[in-house]
Amino acid sequence: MTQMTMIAAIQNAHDLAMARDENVVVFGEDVGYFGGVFRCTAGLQQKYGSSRCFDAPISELGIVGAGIGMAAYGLKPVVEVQFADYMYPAYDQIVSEAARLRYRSGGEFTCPIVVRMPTGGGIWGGQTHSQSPEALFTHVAGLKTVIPSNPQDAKGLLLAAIADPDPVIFLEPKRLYNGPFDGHHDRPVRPWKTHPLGEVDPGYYEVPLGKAAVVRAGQELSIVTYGTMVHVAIAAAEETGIDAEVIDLRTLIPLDTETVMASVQKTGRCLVLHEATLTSGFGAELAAQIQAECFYHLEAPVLRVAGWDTPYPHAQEWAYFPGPDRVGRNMLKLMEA
Amino acid sequence: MTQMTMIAAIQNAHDLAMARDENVVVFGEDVGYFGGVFRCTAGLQQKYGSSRCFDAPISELGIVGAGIGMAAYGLKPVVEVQFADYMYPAYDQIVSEAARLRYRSGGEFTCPIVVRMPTGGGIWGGQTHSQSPEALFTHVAGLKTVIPSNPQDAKGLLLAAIADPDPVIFLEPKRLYNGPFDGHHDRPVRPWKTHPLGEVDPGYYEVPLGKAAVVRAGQELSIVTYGTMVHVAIAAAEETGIDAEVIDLRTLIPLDTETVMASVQKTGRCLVLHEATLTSGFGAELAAQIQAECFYHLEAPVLRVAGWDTPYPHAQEWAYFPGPDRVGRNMLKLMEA
Amino acid sequence: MTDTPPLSLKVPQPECRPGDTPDFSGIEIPAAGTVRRPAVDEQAEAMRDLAFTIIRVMDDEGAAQGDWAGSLTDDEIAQGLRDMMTLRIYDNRMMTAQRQGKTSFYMQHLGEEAISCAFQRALQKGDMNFPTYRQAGLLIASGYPMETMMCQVFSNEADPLHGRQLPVMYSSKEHGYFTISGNLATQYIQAVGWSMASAIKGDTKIAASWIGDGSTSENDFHAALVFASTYTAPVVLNVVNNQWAISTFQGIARGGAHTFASRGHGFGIPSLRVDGNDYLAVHAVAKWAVERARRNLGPTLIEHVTYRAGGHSTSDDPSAYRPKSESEAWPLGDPIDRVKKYLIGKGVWTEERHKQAEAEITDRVIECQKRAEAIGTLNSGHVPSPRDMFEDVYAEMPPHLVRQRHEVGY
Amino acid sequence: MTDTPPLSLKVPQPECRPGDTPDFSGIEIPAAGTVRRPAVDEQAEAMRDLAFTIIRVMDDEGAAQGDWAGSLTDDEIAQGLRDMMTLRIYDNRMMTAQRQGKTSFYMQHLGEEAISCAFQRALQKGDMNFPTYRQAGLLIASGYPMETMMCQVFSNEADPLHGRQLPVMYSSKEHGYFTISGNLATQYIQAVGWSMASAIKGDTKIAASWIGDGSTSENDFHAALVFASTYTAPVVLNVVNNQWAISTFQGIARGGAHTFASRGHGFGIPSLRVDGNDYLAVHAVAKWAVERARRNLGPTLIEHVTYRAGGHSTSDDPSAYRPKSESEAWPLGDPIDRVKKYLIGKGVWTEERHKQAEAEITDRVIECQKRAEAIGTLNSGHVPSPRDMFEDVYAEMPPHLVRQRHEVGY
Ligand SMILES: Cc1ncc(C[n+]2csc(CCOP(=O)(O)OP(=O)(O)O)c2C)c(N)n1
Ligand SMILES: Cc1ncc(C[n+]2csc(CCOP(=O)(O)OP(=O)(O)O)c2C)c(N)n1
Ligand SMILES: [Mg+2]
Ligand SMILES: [Mg+2]
Repeated sequence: MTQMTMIAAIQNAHDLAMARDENVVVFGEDVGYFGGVFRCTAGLQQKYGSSRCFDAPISELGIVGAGIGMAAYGLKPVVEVQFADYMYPAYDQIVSEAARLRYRSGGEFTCPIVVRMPTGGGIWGGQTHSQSPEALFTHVAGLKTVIPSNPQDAKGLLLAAIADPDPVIFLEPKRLYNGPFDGHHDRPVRPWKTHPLGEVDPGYYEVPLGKAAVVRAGQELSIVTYGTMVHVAIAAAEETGIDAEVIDLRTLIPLDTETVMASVQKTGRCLVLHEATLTSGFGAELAAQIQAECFYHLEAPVLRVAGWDTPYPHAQEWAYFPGPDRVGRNMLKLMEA
Repeated sequence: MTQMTMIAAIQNAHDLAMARDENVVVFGEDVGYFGGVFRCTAGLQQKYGSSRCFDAPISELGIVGAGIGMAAYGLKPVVEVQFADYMYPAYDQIVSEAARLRYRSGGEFTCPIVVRMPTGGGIWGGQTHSQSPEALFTHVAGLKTVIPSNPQDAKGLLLAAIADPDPVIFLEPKRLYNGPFDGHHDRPVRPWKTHPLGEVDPGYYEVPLGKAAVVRAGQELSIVTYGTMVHVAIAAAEETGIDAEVIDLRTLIPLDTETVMASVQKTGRCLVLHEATLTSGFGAELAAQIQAECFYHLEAPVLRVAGWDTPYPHAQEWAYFPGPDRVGRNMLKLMEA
Repeated sequence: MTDTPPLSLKVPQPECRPGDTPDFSGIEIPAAGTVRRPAVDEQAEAMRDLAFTIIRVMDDEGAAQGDWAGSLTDDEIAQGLRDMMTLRIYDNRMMTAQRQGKTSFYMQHLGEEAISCAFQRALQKGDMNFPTYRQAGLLIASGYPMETMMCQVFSNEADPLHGRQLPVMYSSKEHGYFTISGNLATQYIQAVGWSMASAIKGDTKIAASWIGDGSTSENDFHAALVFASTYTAPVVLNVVNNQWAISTFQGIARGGAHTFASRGHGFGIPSLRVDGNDYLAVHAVAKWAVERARRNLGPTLIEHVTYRAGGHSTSDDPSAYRPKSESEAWPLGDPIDRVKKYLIGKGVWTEERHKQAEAEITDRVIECQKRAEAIGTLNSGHVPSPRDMFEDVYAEMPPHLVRQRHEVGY
Repeated sequence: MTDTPPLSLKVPQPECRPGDTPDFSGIEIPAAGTVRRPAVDEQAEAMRDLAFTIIRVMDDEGAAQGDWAGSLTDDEIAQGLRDMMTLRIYDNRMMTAQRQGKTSFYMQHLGEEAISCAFQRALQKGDMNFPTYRQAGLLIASGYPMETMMCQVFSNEADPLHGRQLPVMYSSKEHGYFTISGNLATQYIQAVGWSMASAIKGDTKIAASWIGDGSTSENDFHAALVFASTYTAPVVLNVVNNQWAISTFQGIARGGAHTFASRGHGFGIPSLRVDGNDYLAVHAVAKWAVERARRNLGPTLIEHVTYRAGGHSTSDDPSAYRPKSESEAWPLGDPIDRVKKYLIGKGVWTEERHKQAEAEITDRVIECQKRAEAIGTLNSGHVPSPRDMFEDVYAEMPPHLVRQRHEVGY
């Protein structure tokens, strides 16, 4: 095992995939010579040459659209959108094209593209460097949506995404790039090397898409979450002393309903947690499914804790961010219900 | 009162708004000389001149983006996206710009634009003339989302949307343009003149945004729905004989939770119905809220009936469309639960 | 500057509307053979003039003229004539079938047959077109089975797309025909990416992309020009200017530019304008552009100047927005008539033979149609199963789709 | 054609990377005063050459030369110098404040001060800029209170944007400065729409839009050119080519075109290229373009050729991707030094007076900063209330936001 940050783990996944399969190509804004503004593609151009890893014009549409053409040709493009907040110009290509090539061509043309994008806030990024648009992907048939919460998973999920025959949206919680942030922004930063999942298998391995992880076992309450919020949930569980089970979904679509329902049916109480705007967030889908599947087990309604229905503000970042206090308060509320 | 189709009612709303307020301008693809592929803007260029109603290049981004600039200047642009399926190229301008101008400028610049788009299927339109993307708008703070189900509402809601100081997404169920379609595609087409809500007040009036309508009173079960599905729900209620209350939301955001919750708390059973893809559809948000607010009143889990998680197919259109049979079956299931 | 006069909005208007007399005098048409043919490796800057003229080969008398002539033998041209006739007859049959309720929708090529039919003949096997709905000639000229086209149009059980797509949204990897999107323009940048992939792999295949005049306003058109220019992509970028985008005349998309071809200039892309109703000219220009791409010299932009003689689709009635007689006034003539005249002039074709060919093709089309209809039409009930609706969303069906499929009873 | 050699991907590379010797010899720089000044109503086609040259007024000796000289009096030029010095000193202070943790982020203008400072002086009250984050000179030159700018940067209680926006994303309707978006390029088409609205209303106001070299690849740039061209919109379309887009050199966005200005040609838009480090030239070209717009002659595209001498933002370290000395090798010099030399040459300025002005401005900036910091900084805790987070999402707060606000305790 090797110590890696999430950035190093993602870089390493690219490196292994490119070494294994010469159809893997990597491009995006600033990803070539410089290796990406978050350094997730550092060194790849130097190692694999500029026709397999290169800088792209500032056109997310072009990046994804050209990637779709390459995927249809038979390559495996792994492209970067610099921030998830900038995926909108590419949204038509993702929704109308990547997601539907296989379907509309009767399986003749396929689109094994991976679209990576840093997501989430907590970095003083304001409304255009903090968004969590996962629900805009989960509504689209034909896409898979993945979001890791630690280096070990990030690497294995990215390798699985690259191996996948279908388009995968790969959301990287940027607040976790350098350490397991639990929402206590006022405490010293914790690096990944202090966390067991910062120990990464240096070889090739896949973490299968569609499988959630129970990252904390518990009996009283289930917290269903993903990304940065996994660490917030664990912190809230520790701090409230509530014996909460924390589920890290890892893949949103396809959703591991078995793991989720088994947990909620066991605990009878469920808190759904994400950083994205509450209304029509992925938490709505989770709550809708959980109340349907666990109706007779639930002792209280499924409670959603999420970002407010406002743009992500700059100065009020920590009032927006659903940190351990807010989560804890809601856990207590749920236990009392 | 005057007999109007939904098309005539929408055309009439434009006409009255343009006559009242010379800041109202109307443009989009084919909306000028020709009056729109669905004729919703017929005659406006001839009446108000080509600087107030004109054809636009085929650039949904340009249409909405230019509209935002006009709105910031002080005009009231009412723009048409030819089919909701073609809104994706404009999605960045809608989400990142229209929805956030007021917020990010501290109220200095505002964006009173109305973006109209025909939505929904049932017209043999295949995957790119049938989509219902409302959930992609309801997740975005700063937008209002409206969807009428009859001529009388369509006119009043559109006039309210035009009068609204914020950006409004106005979805027009195209299958309802010419008549109150209830999902029985194999029966003769019913025109609006056979329906009481095809009688439209010819003068200026607004149907306030954010207010649902109980279109059928009932005691046993609540169906929460909107758009075309309102008529399907009514048909299913009649056909099953279940005493269902049917709520036509009319506005999705802001949501009239009072009307919805009062109904569900009364009936204790709730079916949420829409044509859009199930997963992460607006039904998820409804189910999540309803189970939270009505937990102690619910005798069965909230049941969602929706389009399948596939693209909208051409030949299998009626297997995709959640028609009265599918709705009826699920109502029975819900009564048995 | 309080004395500044008020601004006013200028909205371009077409020359004529219903009731007016058609007027195409604004279109400058050089005589056939007068436009030079540059070397394929000439610099873009040295051929800017070619974006402001019209490359034409066949003159009014039907003779081939100038540098661009000679890319095809008379046999090949006769084959081209047959391709175009086939497309037109096919279109006619399908228009009628749609009116009879055998399918929901159709889009024809009337007046534009030369473009896709000739272009395909300049490509090689393995090359990939990224077409719009108005280039079925690419399929016809590549020998794609017409019966299969019809099965797609009828959404019947033999439709290779399993009834999922609107009629005319064909797909054939083998025949170099990328799956059509209902969203305009999205294919334009994909073609560039596909061709970049070929370059990355050291392959020799090239891509050809297609777009209409109106759709050049879309985002994807720009992205394609940017990427093609930046990476010197081996792609041919076709713009089919058929004067109309549904009810909107081409001036709304073109704006203050004189031509669509000139859009390439700001990207350093060699840009040509060709008589789209001249089969010989389209083929010659296509061949030139394909050679540029194949030799890794990069992209070429081609504006095909033509006229959409029919309605936009079966849902459209053009008499509501343009003079009925406009089509007859179109100065570049009919692509089929022109080739016919050329071949007759060369003594390798006769009126007689033409009629005979027409009858033969019609028979063949009718026969295909009979077979296709025997399999099923949209209104016959013999359409793909709802089961197919759930396939191919993903390579492997995820559990939630399996559950939904069970709910429908499959 | 089995003998076709394999294709290969061509990826543009900058002249030099860290370790290399900077080389700008590829940039052709005409002598000041040598480029003609066309009439404002000249046709776009007649001035294509102006997109491939660089309009320059100040020569190496500091003298003003040619047709474009004379748009400003010496007093106005001295004011311009003060504007640029103010912007640079302001930037310096804010860069330091960011390093001290008083705010989260900052973006400076080093080397690009002439562009926004000079441009603003060509506009009238009521005109509207649609800027990027790198045109704060528009605010400085329009007299926007610097203290308010700082309050925005510090996200303090006096920030008119209530702490909602990233630092430098100012907004001022009164000062003709449209609210900045973090999403590149979106403002470009909005400016066109705003100017169309002015034309629709018979107003006399015009708009000016701004974009960086890298961002011209975005969709919105294209939409803006299309709409501006189609409706002859009264807008000035500025492209600031500062050679870099974060770590990406301008060749990736420019591709095979020689200049960004030439992008206007495919749209029939008059397009000029100007020395962005020459205050006099920028002003003269701006004035010309503004007059065109005001007289309803339509859009003008201006490429400002300059160099981003600093990092992209406080998050960026350019030494990772370009030679440290590249900035010094930049052939168009420093905009402040050049105007200073000009004024000294004219005998209306001295080294002495320059130092004095520098001290005065520094004092004024420090004083503003003291007042702004006294109100609060991002790390001082005196930031807008979470209550403000829920305001202005809509004109009227809908019930669900009221509930959420209550949950936070307000
Ligand atoms: C993104 C998008 N916007 C709008 C439409 C609706 N639409 C279909 S065809 C068409 C006109 C296209 O005109 P043109 O590009 O000139 O092609 P032509 O039909 O003339 O071949 C329009 C507006 C669409 N299909 N996709
Ligand atoms: C839509 C979008 N994509 C990407 C980014 C990230 N980004 C911010 S600035 C920048 C570079 C812009 O370069 P350029 O347009 O040349 O402007 P400059 O910074 O040089 O003034 C990038 C890629 C963004 N803000 N928005
Ligand atoms: Mg056309
Ligand atoms: Mg730049």
